[in-house]
Amino acid sequence: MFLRPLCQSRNRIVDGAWAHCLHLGLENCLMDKQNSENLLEVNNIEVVYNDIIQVLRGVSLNVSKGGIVALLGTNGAGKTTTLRAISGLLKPENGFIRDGYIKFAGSDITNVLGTHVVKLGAVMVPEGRRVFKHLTVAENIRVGSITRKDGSQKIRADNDKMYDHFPRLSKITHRLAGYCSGGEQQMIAIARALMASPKMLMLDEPSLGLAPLLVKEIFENVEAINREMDTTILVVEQNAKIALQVSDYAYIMESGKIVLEGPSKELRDNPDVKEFYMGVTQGGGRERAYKYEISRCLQRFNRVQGSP
Amino acid sequence: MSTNRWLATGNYFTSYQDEQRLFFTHLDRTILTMFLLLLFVWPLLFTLSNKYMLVIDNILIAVVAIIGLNIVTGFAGLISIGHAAFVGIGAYTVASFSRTLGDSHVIITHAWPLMIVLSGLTGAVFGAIVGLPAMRLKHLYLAIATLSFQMIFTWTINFLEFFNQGQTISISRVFWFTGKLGRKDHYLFWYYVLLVVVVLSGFMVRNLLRTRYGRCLSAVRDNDRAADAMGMHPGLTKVYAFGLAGFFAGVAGALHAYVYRGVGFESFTLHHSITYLAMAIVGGLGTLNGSFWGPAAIITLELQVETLAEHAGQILPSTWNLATALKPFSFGLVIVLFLMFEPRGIANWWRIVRSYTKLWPFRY
Amino acid sequence: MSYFFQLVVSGIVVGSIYALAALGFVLIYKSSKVLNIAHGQIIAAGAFIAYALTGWVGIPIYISFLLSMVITFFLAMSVERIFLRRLIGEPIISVIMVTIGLMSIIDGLIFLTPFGSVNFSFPQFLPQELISFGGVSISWTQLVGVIVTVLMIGGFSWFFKKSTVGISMRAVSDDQFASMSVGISVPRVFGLAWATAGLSAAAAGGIIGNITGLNFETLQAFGITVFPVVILGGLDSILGAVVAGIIMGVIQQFASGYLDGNWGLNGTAEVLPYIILLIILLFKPHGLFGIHEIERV
Amino acid sequence: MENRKRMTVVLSLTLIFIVAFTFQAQAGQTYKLGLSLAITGPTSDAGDPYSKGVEDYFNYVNDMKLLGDDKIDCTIRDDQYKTDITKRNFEDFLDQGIVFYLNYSTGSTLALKKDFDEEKMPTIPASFHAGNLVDSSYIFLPIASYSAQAIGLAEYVVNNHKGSTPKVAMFIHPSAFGRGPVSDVEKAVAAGLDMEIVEVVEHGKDLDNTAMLKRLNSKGVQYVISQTIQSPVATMLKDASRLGMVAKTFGEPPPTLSPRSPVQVRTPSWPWPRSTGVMIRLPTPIITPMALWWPRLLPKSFDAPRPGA
Repeated sequence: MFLRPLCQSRNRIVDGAWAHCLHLGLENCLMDKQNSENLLEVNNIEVVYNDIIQVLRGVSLNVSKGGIVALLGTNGAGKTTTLRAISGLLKPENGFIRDGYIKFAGSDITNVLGTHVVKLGAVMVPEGRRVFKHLTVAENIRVGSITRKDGSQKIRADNDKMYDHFPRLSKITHRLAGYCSGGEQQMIAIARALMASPKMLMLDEPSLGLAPLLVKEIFENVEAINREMDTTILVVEQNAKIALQVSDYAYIMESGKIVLEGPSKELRDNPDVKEFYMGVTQGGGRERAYKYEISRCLQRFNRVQGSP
Repeated sequence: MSTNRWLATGNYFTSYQDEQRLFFTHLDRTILTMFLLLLFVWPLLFTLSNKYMLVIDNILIAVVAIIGLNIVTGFAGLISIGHAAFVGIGAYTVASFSRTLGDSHVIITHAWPLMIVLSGLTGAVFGAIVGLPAMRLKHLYLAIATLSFQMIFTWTINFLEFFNQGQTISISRVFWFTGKLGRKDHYLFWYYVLLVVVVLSGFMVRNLLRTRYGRCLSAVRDNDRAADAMGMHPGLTKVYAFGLAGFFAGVAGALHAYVYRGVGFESFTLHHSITYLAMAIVGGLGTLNGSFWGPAAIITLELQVETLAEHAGQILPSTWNLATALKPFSFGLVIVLFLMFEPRGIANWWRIVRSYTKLWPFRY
Repeated sequence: MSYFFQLVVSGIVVGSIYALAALGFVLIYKSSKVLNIAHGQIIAAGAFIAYALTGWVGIPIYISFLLSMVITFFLAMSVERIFLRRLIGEPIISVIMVTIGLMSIIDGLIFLTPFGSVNFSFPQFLPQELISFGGVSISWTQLVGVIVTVLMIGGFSWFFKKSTVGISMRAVSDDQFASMSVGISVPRVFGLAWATAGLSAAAAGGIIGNITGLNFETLQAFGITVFPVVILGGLDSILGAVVAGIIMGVIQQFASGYLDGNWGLNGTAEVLPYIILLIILLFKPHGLFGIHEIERV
Repeated sequence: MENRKRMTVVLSLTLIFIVAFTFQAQAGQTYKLGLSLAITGPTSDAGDPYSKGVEDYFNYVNDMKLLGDDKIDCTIRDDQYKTDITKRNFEDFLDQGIVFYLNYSTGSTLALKKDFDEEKMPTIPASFHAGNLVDSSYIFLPIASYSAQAIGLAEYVVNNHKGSTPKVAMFIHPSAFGRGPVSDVEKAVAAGLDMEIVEVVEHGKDLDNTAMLKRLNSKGVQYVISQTIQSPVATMLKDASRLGMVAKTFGEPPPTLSPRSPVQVRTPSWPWPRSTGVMIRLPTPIITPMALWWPRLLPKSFDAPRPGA
């Protein structure tokens, strides 16, 4: 099932990663058989903004239940768009899934409104923390439970659980979230999303603008959430190093396509990944990187010229 | 820049200066010149009735005022709900002369160009003063500061004996080289004056946007903190913007006073401020040609609806208030529909039409 | 001295009615950052519906007041639904202009009814006697007005502070995208904001209509009259609306009580609120209780 | 607004009179008239029924052949109480060739005064502001001006008052038509009318007039003569009766919609004293002559004789 999108002719693979992909794809296919229950299935979606700007060109990915999946890529690769497509938040940006489908927990959520997706149990933590600046920390967290219908008892219990989980927040419940530090804001955002008791949590660049130590703390938290609350996690990152450490499985995006995927362990050792996403080069790597950049530039240029 | 500026069909900019030219091609310039010529010539070819001449004068007065409003609301992004008051300041500058010197004093009847400029300057001074809170206030709070000015203006005019407590202060007909204007040529004469003023203001604003200050304006509109960081002074820029808006409004006010031959506070109420805003938005905020489209569209619409209401009134039984209801209803509906389906105003249609013809005769 | 106290009491009474009228602005602004210029028209509509129900249909007056609140609730909600939902995401000035257009549309609709040009008055349903203590007196109408205001404002403050829906309405005003990401339906919140504003407008309409009579011009002018109150209070603060309302009410009473008739002054109550508003805004640019935009770059 | 109930009757009759005598018309001629008034906008509560009254009256005139074979064609335009639009309407009417013009608001009448004179266009405004007549030879007031009405009331007060010089306050609209009568009443007082004008109050959009009334009371004011639109007077009357001042009407008993016929305006909940004048009697009596207009009165009274109706 992984082969299909990769083999489609329009998905021109950018560079020499083609062979790797095919190889890994096959391997995954076999591996995946063992824990084959997919919570989220994104099948070959294409997203356009404003009816003309095509951002995603056939993205497929799967998130299995209970796992941590990372989606890596550079700026403008389409990671955030993918996440928004899943969580039904394309509409405010005038975006639309033109082709393909997304399934979450068995139900089709292609082009469905965000509220519905949250009710089904997939919650996103938006990029750049986006806490409600003028609400207190406690109110921020409470807002997360808006879609829940399972009684105030349970909600209150969950609320307490959040403070156990992020003890730092329990000290500042009455502070306005806008005045909290970056790390605290990220915790608020995660706690807020968790209040919806999601089956799957989607994190959009949780490391953005945070100090390395804080990034580590946040990712430790993410792991703990995954472990203790049995929440599946899909994390979008630019910081490939830490993302690959934490996740079980990872996808790499490039210009609106998945170009590479595999278990995180393997990707960590993949020379291309090392070179382009972790900044580690081995013999002659710089030159290769340079050439790659040029070819990519040319490709973009051609695309711009070619588009109507 | 293409070598042949008659047949240029596309963007051939090679420097930033190119992009800031007043006319991109000779064709543009020729068309505009022809159009202006036409505007000057048509009244000589056939005559309109006084009513429609007055309507056209009215549109042109509004155009001058909207050019001002567009500087402050469109280019600088500050909502002004007190624009009619600035127009009123201009009108009442003329009125104060009339009040102190008598309504047919030589300054009013002969030196009227001076009066118009003077009104503009008074408007600018008041604009700058009202703009002062812009140093600190933002968004709607600023809008309400302008609203306050509107209310204070209305009250002052209505209260002070000097302004005849809001009752009409008359202004007599002006003199031209041919002597005192008669009733018949009154509106025609002011049509030409207004046309000259509108053309001058149009070029002034077009040029203004090419200057450093013009760029400051849009920078401050888009993000005043970033503009601050770039070394612009957002507060002062806003105050200038209000001053400029006040200038155009003042000129419009003086013209209004002369065309209507009298100044009364009923022409400068909050309701007019709101109508001015509607004109600016329907025309297209932040565009120069929107300043022309907006007043033309709104005033024409008003006339059309009036006719429609009259016809409806003849068909429908007079016991039913439908004809009365039709006027505000359709007026509001047009504004709402415009904003819902074309929030960038008529100027956007103009832009689309232009971009279609820009590459003519060649196509993509 | 009793003159002074009478002024204060009248000021508070008038001010609390201002607060109720201002509440509608605050409710809408709080969630959608839109200033609804057509609020005066909705106030008038609320009053007219109440009259139509009691005067023409013959429903008891108390019930018709409640019913008019319910009807206005749904009316305002559908106004949002029809006209404003499409504009989510457009610049604020366009949305404000839409409310200006809306003003004309509602004007037109009201001119279709007799209310556009005929004056009516509510049947009297409260005791005629004055309530006076120590030389200071207010009428039952005014007292009921104050009580309704206190109830409504208390209720709404509780709603925004404590209930999850209320908090999420504030969240939407803060960051629409983030609130969508946690599953808040932003259009529904806007609809709710308009609906509650409609409800408060109907209450205000009922009270003002009882005091001034049902004259369309007078009622709809309240939309503009309470602007200084809304801004002075800080646009998004319910408490601010109350405090500013009372301040403005007392100022107006003092103005007409002490300034008018002396030194040749007249009608100062009309203009003084705006002057004071300007002065206060220079020192407190966000009104008395308005939220300071937290801008962390 | 500034109308009395029989105003339109008088107005129209005068008008017919003028039309009939000014133009020795041939049989079957149609006279064009123009009326510009506020059907919408401020004061539309008076303007709208006014327009209907005029319309119905001219229908009546034509249907009943009051002018023989001649007909009157009156174009009615809404000006939203705006001077600019009034001017436009007037220009339009001129283009259409009207022979007689009906205007509405005080503001526009004053603003267009010069035009009327230049065009030699006879005009009857709905505003009976005495100032309309100053420097103008083409504006006609078919009934007493506001000033005359106010002076009449002042005389009524003086004649009926027992004891020392009556103390009077004036409660007026903050505009030309409200302020107009003040100076004339003052002149009358200066000329020997035994009355003292203590204060002139220009009202706003007040919700509470308690302070004003108490102040007037403390200054010893015994009567209030008011010259304004309905709503402020209604609010003031309520506040007055709340403070223990009893309102009493004089003039004709008004037509009513309600079974409670308020010949005596006692109840604060009945804000519309439906008569031409109201007297509030409290510790001290207050007279409020009000410019009142009862909508639909005129059409109704003409319903009966209209043929085929």
